[in-house]
Amino acid sequence: MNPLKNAEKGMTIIVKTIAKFIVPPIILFGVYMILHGHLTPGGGFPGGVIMASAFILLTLAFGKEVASQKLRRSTASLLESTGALIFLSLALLGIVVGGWFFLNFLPKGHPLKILSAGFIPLANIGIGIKVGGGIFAVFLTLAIFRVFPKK
Amino acid sequence: MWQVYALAILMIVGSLVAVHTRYLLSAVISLAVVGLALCVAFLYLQAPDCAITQIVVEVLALIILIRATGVERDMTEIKDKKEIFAYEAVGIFIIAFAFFAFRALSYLPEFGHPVMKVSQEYIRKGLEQTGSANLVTSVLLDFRAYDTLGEATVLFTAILGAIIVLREVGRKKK
Amino acid sequence: MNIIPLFVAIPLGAAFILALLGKKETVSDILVNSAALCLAILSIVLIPFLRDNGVFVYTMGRWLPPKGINLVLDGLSLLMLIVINSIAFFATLYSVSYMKRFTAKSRFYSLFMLMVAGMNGVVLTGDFFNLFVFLEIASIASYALVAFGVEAEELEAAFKYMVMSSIASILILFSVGLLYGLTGSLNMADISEIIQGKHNLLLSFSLVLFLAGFGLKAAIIPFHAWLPDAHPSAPAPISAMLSGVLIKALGVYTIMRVFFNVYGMNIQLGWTFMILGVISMVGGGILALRQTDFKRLLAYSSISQIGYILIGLGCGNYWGLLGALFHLFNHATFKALLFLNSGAVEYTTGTRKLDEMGGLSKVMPVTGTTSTIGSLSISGIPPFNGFWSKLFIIIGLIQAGYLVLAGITVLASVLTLAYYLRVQRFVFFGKLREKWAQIKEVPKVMCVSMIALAIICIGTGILFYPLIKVILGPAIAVLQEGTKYSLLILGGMK
Amino acid sequence: MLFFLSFVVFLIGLYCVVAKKNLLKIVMGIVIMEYAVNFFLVLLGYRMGGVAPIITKGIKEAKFVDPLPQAMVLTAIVISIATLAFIVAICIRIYQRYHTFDITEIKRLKG
Repeated sequence: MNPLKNAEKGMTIIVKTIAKFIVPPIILFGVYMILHGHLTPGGGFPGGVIMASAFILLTLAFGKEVASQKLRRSTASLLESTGALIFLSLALLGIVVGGWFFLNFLPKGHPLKILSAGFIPLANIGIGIKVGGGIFAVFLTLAIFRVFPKK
Repeated sequence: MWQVYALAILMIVGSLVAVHTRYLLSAVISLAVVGLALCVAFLYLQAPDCAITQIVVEVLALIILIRATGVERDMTEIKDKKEIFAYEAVGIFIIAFAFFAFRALSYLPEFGHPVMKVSQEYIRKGLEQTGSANLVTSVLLDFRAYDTLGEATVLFTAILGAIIVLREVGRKKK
Repeated sequence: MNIIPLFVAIPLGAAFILALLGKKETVSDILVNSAALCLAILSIVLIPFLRDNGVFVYTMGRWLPPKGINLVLDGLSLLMLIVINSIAFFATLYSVSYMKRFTAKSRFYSLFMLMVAGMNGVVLTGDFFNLFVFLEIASIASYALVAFGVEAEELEAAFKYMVMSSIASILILFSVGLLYGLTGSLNMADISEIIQGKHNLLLSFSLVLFLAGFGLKAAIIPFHAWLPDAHPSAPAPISAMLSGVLIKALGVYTIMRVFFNVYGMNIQLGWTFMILGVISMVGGGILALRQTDFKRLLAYSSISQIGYILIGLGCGNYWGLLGALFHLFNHATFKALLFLNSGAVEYTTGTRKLDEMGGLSKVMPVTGTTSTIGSLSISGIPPFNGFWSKLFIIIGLIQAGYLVLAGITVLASVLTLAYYLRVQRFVFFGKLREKWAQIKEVPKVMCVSMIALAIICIGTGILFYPLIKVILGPAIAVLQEGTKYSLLILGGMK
Repeated sequence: MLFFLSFVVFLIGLYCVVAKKNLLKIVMGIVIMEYAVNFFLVLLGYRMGGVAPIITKGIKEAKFVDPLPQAMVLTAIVISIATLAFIVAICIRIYQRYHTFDITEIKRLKG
């Protein structure tokens, strides 16, 4: 009934096999969504959550130990801070380059191409890293926490 | 636009069920129904960005809430203790509030004809000035990028807060 | 003029870097204190700048309002910035020693910096939605800080605070949505220009929602239920920040900005403020009188003092506004000081119960003296700063002809004196108990920040005239301009 | 009328927060209120016969719906999930301390 109850050992072989196949496409889709944020619906936030949900799927299917080997909580937190710093430093670079906070200082490029819209794709990448790391970190924290500690 | 009306009714029904059902897990599932109805409504209202984010967040919220209900072993609802005056006071207050709101909301511009004082500018010049084909992204990450910095910070704060609240010991022993 | 966004960028950067650093306590002590000092100095540096240049509008990413987000630096924002950043500096200094008792110190600092960033963002912004976003940053950081000790009471208080404050945030967002639907803009100045002279039910509805939302954040009495639980539960430097600064930045400042500068004040609103103010002032005072817990008493007293500020605002004439803003400044200093004192007492004795203490000023001379100064200031004894601000409020009320209210204000001041005398008698004077004979004064850094705040209390009490001239004057001008605000902002842009 | 329907959802959430005695029900009430506000904001931006504000190769001059409320809603959704994650963390911790979600039994603090 509750998938997190048997989070220690993971789920059945069927779930594990399907998860194995489905996780790479999910991550790929997340990356696509982040990179095309300025052209199609989506962007850094949903892309980041999709990537995090791939790892959440791994955690649910294989148990905490296996997933934690792939991406530890400290690493996830580190990613989160890094992403946030990327975004903040983009804003501060605006001051350095053009004299205004959050100035879109990069060339705009050709519309409707992937390399366009100045710093928007970079900002999307920063947000994506931040959100992905953060959401996975908070999920692991919630999942690992023992309500009834073993005595 | 009948679909949006139907979805709005579905949201009302779903949230009523979520409020009144006795089982916590059913309440969580009804809440998810409300969220999904909202997501579909966003699609009909031509807001695909919001719809994507909503569905992604909905899944996440469901996982988090099921985790929370999972700690309750029998998952049954705690019986509400009757406090007769409190309920009636709340009811009267909410009905009065609804009446006031109903009158007030009729002063809004008619549905489907927004004022769009600022947004005209975004639509006309957004692509040219920011280079982003997705105008929502151009608003989110260029015109109002400062908001998005705030948004990212809110998420950061909440996650840090959750990690802090769930740490094993708060105070060092003397 | 790129200093202005730094008020948000520095604390945010510090918070992110702290989260990267992890467990190195000494490094994070130095980093946070230098960031806080830097902010405090920057806010002082802005005083001559504002005097020379007048109101300054900073546009984010060079998008002119109403298209982009703008930050506004005027007298009121500057007053708030000075209060927030100086109190924050003293609180971080105090935390260096105090927070050694807790685990995860660098995360504490990170949240602290996020809270400061949120408050700075709120007082600087000129955009409604941005106001909401930064309000949420500051609020969420404060929920986490209230629950920082993760004991049962602290969690419960944090939950209560969080539920009420989340409702407030949602009400505010709804109201912002209503205004957007009506005007098609999110910029405060722009909205103010559009809604001038219009009166319809929708505007009053959004006004009611704003009043409820910001009133919840400011803990005015009917909306106060969370405050007496949340403020005492937090660690002492956080209590000082919450009571001294947060309720003012998120509640009182936003009320001033929205009602004075966007909607425009009128008689009914003035009366609403005065009635809410009287209820909070008297109610908070009476409830404070019966408390036996040191920090709970201080928390109720905060509700009471917020009442004074509201009465001054509602009164609306020069003296009233001067008294209100001066009292806001003063309350930030002496309430922060008193909460730091209570933290010092808790640090050494381990209890907050008034009747278990006694005679502590013999063993803790610095804490004893500074808390006496704080208590005398808050009760309005001359020549301390609290006296002048209460006097100005009363002068304002008499000048406007509200003699009954002036009488109630004087009585409430006596009430304040009564419960602070109780604190002094129970905690610091009287006979020293056996079990407290061995305790020592708190570490030096904690003493330094308490002494500094006490000096501010005395200093502004004696030298109140230059303070009014330099800092409060421009802030009062902002409130008196009322809805001319929009012309100033939008006119400066063209 | 649609505006009012979204407001009804809001009121249901408010009722849930005020009247229910279960911590998780209160949390759900807050979530419902947030949904309602998001719905309201997107409704505000809709234009009759409009299309999503995304420029593609074919469409140059189309009748786009208002992009600003959509950007606001995106921000609001993120804020709501952040709030939810944090409040659930507090709830779990409270459950660990008190072994119940019943708010009438969790009353160590007075007033």
